[in-house]
Amino acid sequence: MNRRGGRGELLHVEGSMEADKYVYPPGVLGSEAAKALAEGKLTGIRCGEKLIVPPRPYCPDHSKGELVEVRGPWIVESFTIVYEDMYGNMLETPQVIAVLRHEDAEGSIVHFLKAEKPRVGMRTRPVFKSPEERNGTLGDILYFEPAEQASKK
Amino acid sequence: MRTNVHVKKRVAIVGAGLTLFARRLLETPAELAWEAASRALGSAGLALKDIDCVVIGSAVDGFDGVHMKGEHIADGAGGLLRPTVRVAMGGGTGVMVPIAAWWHVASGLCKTVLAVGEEKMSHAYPHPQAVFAYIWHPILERPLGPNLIWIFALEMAWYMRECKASKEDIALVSVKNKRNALDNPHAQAAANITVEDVLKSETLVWPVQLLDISPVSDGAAALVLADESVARRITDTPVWIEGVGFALDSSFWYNRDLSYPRYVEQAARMAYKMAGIERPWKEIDIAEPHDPFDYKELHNLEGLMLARKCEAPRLLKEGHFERSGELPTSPSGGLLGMGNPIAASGLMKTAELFWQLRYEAGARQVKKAVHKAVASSWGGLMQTSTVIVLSR
Amino acid sequence: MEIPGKYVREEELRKMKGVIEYVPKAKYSYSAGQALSVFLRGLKEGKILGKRCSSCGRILLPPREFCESCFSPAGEWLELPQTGRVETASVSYISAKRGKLERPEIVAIIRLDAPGYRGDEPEFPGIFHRLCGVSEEDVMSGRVFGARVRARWRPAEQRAGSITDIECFERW
Amino acid sequence: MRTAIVGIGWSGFRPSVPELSFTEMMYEAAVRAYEDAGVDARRDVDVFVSCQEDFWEGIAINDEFAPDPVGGVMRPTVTVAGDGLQCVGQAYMMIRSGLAELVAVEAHGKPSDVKTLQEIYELALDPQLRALKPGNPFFLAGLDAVAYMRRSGARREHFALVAVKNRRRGLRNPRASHAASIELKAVLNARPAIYPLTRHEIAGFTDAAISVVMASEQKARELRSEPIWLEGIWWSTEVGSGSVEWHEWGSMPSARLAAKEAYRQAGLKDPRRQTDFAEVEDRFSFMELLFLEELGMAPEGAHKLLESGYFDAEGSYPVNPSGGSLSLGTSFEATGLMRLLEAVLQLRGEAGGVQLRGAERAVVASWRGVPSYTSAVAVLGR
Repeated sequence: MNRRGGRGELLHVEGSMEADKYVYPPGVLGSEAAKALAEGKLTGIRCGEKLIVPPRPYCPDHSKGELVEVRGPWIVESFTIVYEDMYGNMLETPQVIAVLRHEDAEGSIVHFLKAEKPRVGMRTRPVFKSPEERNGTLGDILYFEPAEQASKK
Repeated sequence: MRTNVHVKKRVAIVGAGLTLFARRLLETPAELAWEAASRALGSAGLALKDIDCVVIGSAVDGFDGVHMKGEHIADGAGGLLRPTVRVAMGGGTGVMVPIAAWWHVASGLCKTVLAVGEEKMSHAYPHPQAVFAYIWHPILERPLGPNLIWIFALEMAWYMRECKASKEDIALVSVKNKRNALDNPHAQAAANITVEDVLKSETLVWPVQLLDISPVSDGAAALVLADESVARRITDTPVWIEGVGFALDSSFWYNRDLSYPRYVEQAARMAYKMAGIERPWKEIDIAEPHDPFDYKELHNLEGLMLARKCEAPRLLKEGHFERSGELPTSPSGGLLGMGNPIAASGLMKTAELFWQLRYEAGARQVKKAVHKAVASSWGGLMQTSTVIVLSR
Repeated sequence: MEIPGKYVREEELRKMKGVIEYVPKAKYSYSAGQALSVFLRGLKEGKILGKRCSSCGRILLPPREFCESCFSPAGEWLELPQTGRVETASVSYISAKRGKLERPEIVAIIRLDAPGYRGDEPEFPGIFHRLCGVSEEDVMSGRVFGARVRARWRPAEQRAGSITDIECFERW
Repeated sequence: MRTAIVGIGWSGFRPSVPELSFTEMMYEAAVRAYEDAGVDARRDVDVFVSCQEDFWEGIAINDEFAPDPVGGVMRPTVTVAGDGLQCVGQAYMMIRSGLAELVAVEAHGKPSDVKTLQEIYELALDPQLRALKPGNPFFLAGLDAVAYMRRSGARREHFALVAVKNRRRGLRNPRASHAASIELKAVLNARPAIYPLTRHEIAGFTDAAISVVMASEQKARELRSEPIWLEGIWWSTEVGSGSVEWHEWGSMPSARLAAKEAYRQAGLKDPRRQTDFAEVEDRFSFMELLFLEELGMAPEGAHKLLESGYFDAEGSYPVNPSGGSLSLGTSFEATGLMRLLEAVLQLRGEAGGVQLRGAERAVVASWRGVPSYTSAVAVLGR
C-alpha cells in the first residue's frame, strides 16, 4: 500500500476536450463579403482614405468601414514553404503560403501561392474554384498564381 | 494576508454598453466585442484613441471554439497596439474584468481602460452543455460522465435541506428576475411567469428544472474606466469603484460544505474592507448577485452578507428584493431574464449598477435612492467569487 | 433604442454563405502524477486510499501530494473505510451532452467514515459518485440525505485503475 | 514605489515529466519560490496570479485548479490567459496600486500531456485560415522570417548562427534539455521545416512550472538584502489572431511598444549601454534578431552585430546567455517566465555554468507565440 511511483506504474489517463463540431457564422459584414467571394470577388473595407484588406467589420480605429470590391493585382509581400508538420512529418507536397498585398491597401490576404519560383514582389492573381463549388470562405480560392501566367481554371 | 492596504487612487466607471443577449447571433466573437466596446466608448463620449489599456474577459475557449480567444478578439475589443490582457475565471470572469481594469488604473499606469467581456456559446455543437463536460477533473470526475447541472443540483439540494427552503421559495427568484427583464431591451428570456410555470418545467437534474436556469446565450458587454482626473473632466456623474474582492476556494469541491459559499464571503469581505463598509446589509442599496440558477442568487446574497445565513428565501418572499423593495436585486433581469453569455453577464451586472447609480436605468430604475451597490459573479467548481462595490 | 446583435435561426444559418464548420481535435494524456497514480492503483485492488496531512492531521481524499490548507507536504498513506453518509444527492435526466437519459442517474457527495472525524465537520474526506439502490423518490423526498452507504465494486477482472472501478455507492 | 522579485522557483525543465501531474509541478515550483523568498504562502502572500489557457491544459475553466498547488485556496487568486510575463505585469500593477504587498505569480506548461499539439495550435487560428489547412500553424513564423530577411538584409546563415550560438550555450545550463553541440553547416544543410528555417531553428517543447514572488519596496527590503528590482514591465498586442492579415510582416511592433514603455518606467535612454545582457524571444531563430532590433539593441542591424560575436556570452552584449528557448524549449504560458528565471538567477550570480560576470541590469522580452502578436518586455536590475 505504501508503494510509490515506480515509473512503470505511473498512470496517464486519456481524454479530450472536443465539442462534436463548431459552426462559425460569417458575421454581419462577413456574410456580405462571403457572398461576394462566392461570386468570385475579393473585398476590403474603405476606412476614410484607407482601403483595408481583408474586410473586417470595423476599421483598425474602431470606426465602421464600408465594404468595397478590391481587384488585383496582388503583390507577394512575403512567403514561406511548409515542408513538415509540427511533429516532424514531411508533408506530401510542400505548401507555399504567401502574404498577398494590394497596392493601394493596408492589410493583406494570406493564401497559397502556386509559382515555380516564389519571390517577394511577384504580381499574382487569384484562381477560384468553379462557381458551384464555392461557399463564401477563403477556400473558394484555390491559390494565387503569377499574373503573367494564363489562368488554368 | 493584507490586501487593499495602501490603495490611494480613485477609479471611476464612465461608460457602459451591451449587445443583445441571444441564443444565436450572426456576429462573430470579435464583432460582438466591437459592438459592446463601441457603445461603451460612445456612452462615455470617448473614441478608441482616448483609451490607454484594454482588459478582455472571456470564460471558456471551448464555447467560441477558438484557442487563445483573447488574442482572437483583441481587435474587436479595441486592443490593437495597446497593452491588452485577458482574465479568465470561468463564471467569475464577468466581475473580474472590471476588477483587473481597476488595478490598471489604480496603479497609475493607465488613465483610461476599456473592459470588454464576450462569450459566443452557440458555436459549439451538439449543445454548449457538451463543452461543460470538460470542466471536471479529467481523472477523478470525468469518467463518471457528469453534466454541468449535476454539481448545481447537488449544491441546490444541500442548500434547500440546510435552509429548509422549498422549490416554491426558490422559484420566486426566477419569477422576479424574468419579470424584471421585461424592461430590459437586451434580454433573451424576459417573461411573466409564475412559480407554477417553474415547477412544471422540464426537470433536468432534480432539483434543477428548466426555468431554474439562465439560458445559453451569445453576447458582449463593455465598460470604460478612468482615473479621477479624466472622469471629472468627461462626466458629472462618474460611478466610483469603492472596493474589489476575489477569492478562489479549493478545487476539491466534494470535500466541503456547499450549503454556504464561504468563498463569496471571503471575496465580499475583501471588497467591503476596501470600501469601508462594515454593515453591508444596511449600507448596500442595490445588488446584482450572480444568478445563473435561481437558488444561486439567494446563495450569493447570503455570501455577500446581504442576508443572514438561510434568511434570503424569507426576505425574497416578503418582497425585500423587488425593484420596489428595500434591497432590489438583479433589477436588470439578471442572467435568468437576460441570458448568460458567461463573461459578458458579470460585466452586464456591473453595467446595470452603473446605470442605476446614475438614475439612467429608465423603466428598470429602482424605487429607492441608491448610493452604494454591489455586484458579484461566481464560477468554477463551486469555488470562484469576484465582487465589486460601486458608489455614486 | 436600437440594440446591436442580429439573431439568426439555425435554418437561416445553414443557407448562409461563409459559414465554416470545423471538427476539433484536442486529445490529451493527463499525467496522474504521484498521488493519483497510487490512488488509482488502489482502486484496482478494491481499496480507497487517502493521505493524511502531517501538519494539520486532515485526511485528504482524493489524495494529493500536498495539503492545500496548510500548504505542507502530505504525510502517510492510509486505507479508508468504504462506508459513509450521503451529504447531498441529485437525480439527472440528461446526459453530459444534454441528451435525454433513458434511465435517470443518481449522484451524490459521500462523506466517508474517516478515523478521527465526528461527521459534522465543514471539511471532510469525501467522494463524488453514483448511488444505486436509491429511487428518484428517495432523493426528492429527502430520505436519502444522511443515508448510510458503502462502495460497490466492479468485479476485480473488470477494474482498470479508474474512479469507475467503484460501480456506485449502495445503501446498507 | 518600486517593485521587486524576492523569490523564484521552478520544476521540470525536461521534454516530458511523466512522474508529476501539472499540479504537482506547480506545487514544487511554488514551494521553492516561497522558500527562496522566506515567506509563508498561507500567511504572507496577499494575491496569487496564474497564467494559463484552457486548451493547453485540456481542461475547460482551468482556473479551478489554480489555487490549491500554490497556496491560494480561499485567497485572492486570479487567472490570466496570457504569457507569464503578462501575469508579472498584473502583479506589478497590483503592488503599485496598493492592493497588495506580496504577490505570487505562477505559470506552467505540460506539453507532454497534449497528444494533438498541432491541432491545438490550429484551433488558435482564425476559422478562415484553418479552413485552408496550411499544414503547420508555424507557417506564420515563416512568413515573418522571409519578410524580415527582405527588410533587414539578414540571410539564412544569420538565422542558423543564432541556433548554433544558443543551442551550444545551453550545454552549460542544466535546465536546457534541448541544447546541442551543433555546427553551422549542419543547421543549414538540415532538411527544411518551414522555409527559411530548419528544425534546428525551431524550439522544442518543455514541461516546466515556474513561480515568482513579487513584493513592494518596503516588503522586499524586509525579506532580502539584495532583491532583484523590476524596474519596468509592459506588454502590447499588435493585431489579433483573428486579424493576422493586418500584421506588419517582418516586424514586431508589440515588442517595440512594450519596450518603449518598459524603458520609460525604468528610466532607460540607451538600453544597450544601460543594460548588461538580455534574455529575448528566440523560439524561431530569426526572432532573436528581429526582437533585438525592435528592442532598440541593434540600430546597426542585428545580423551584422551577431556576425561579429557581439551577442555571444563572451561578447560585448550577451544575448540569451542561458541558451534561450532554442536550448530550454518553450512551455506554453511559462515561456516568458523561463526567460525571467534565467535573468534573475544571472543577476543574483546563481546562474552556475552560464554565469556572466558583473551583470547589473537585464532586459527580458518574450512573445506569446504563434498565432499571437503579443509581446511583453521587462527590465530587471540589482
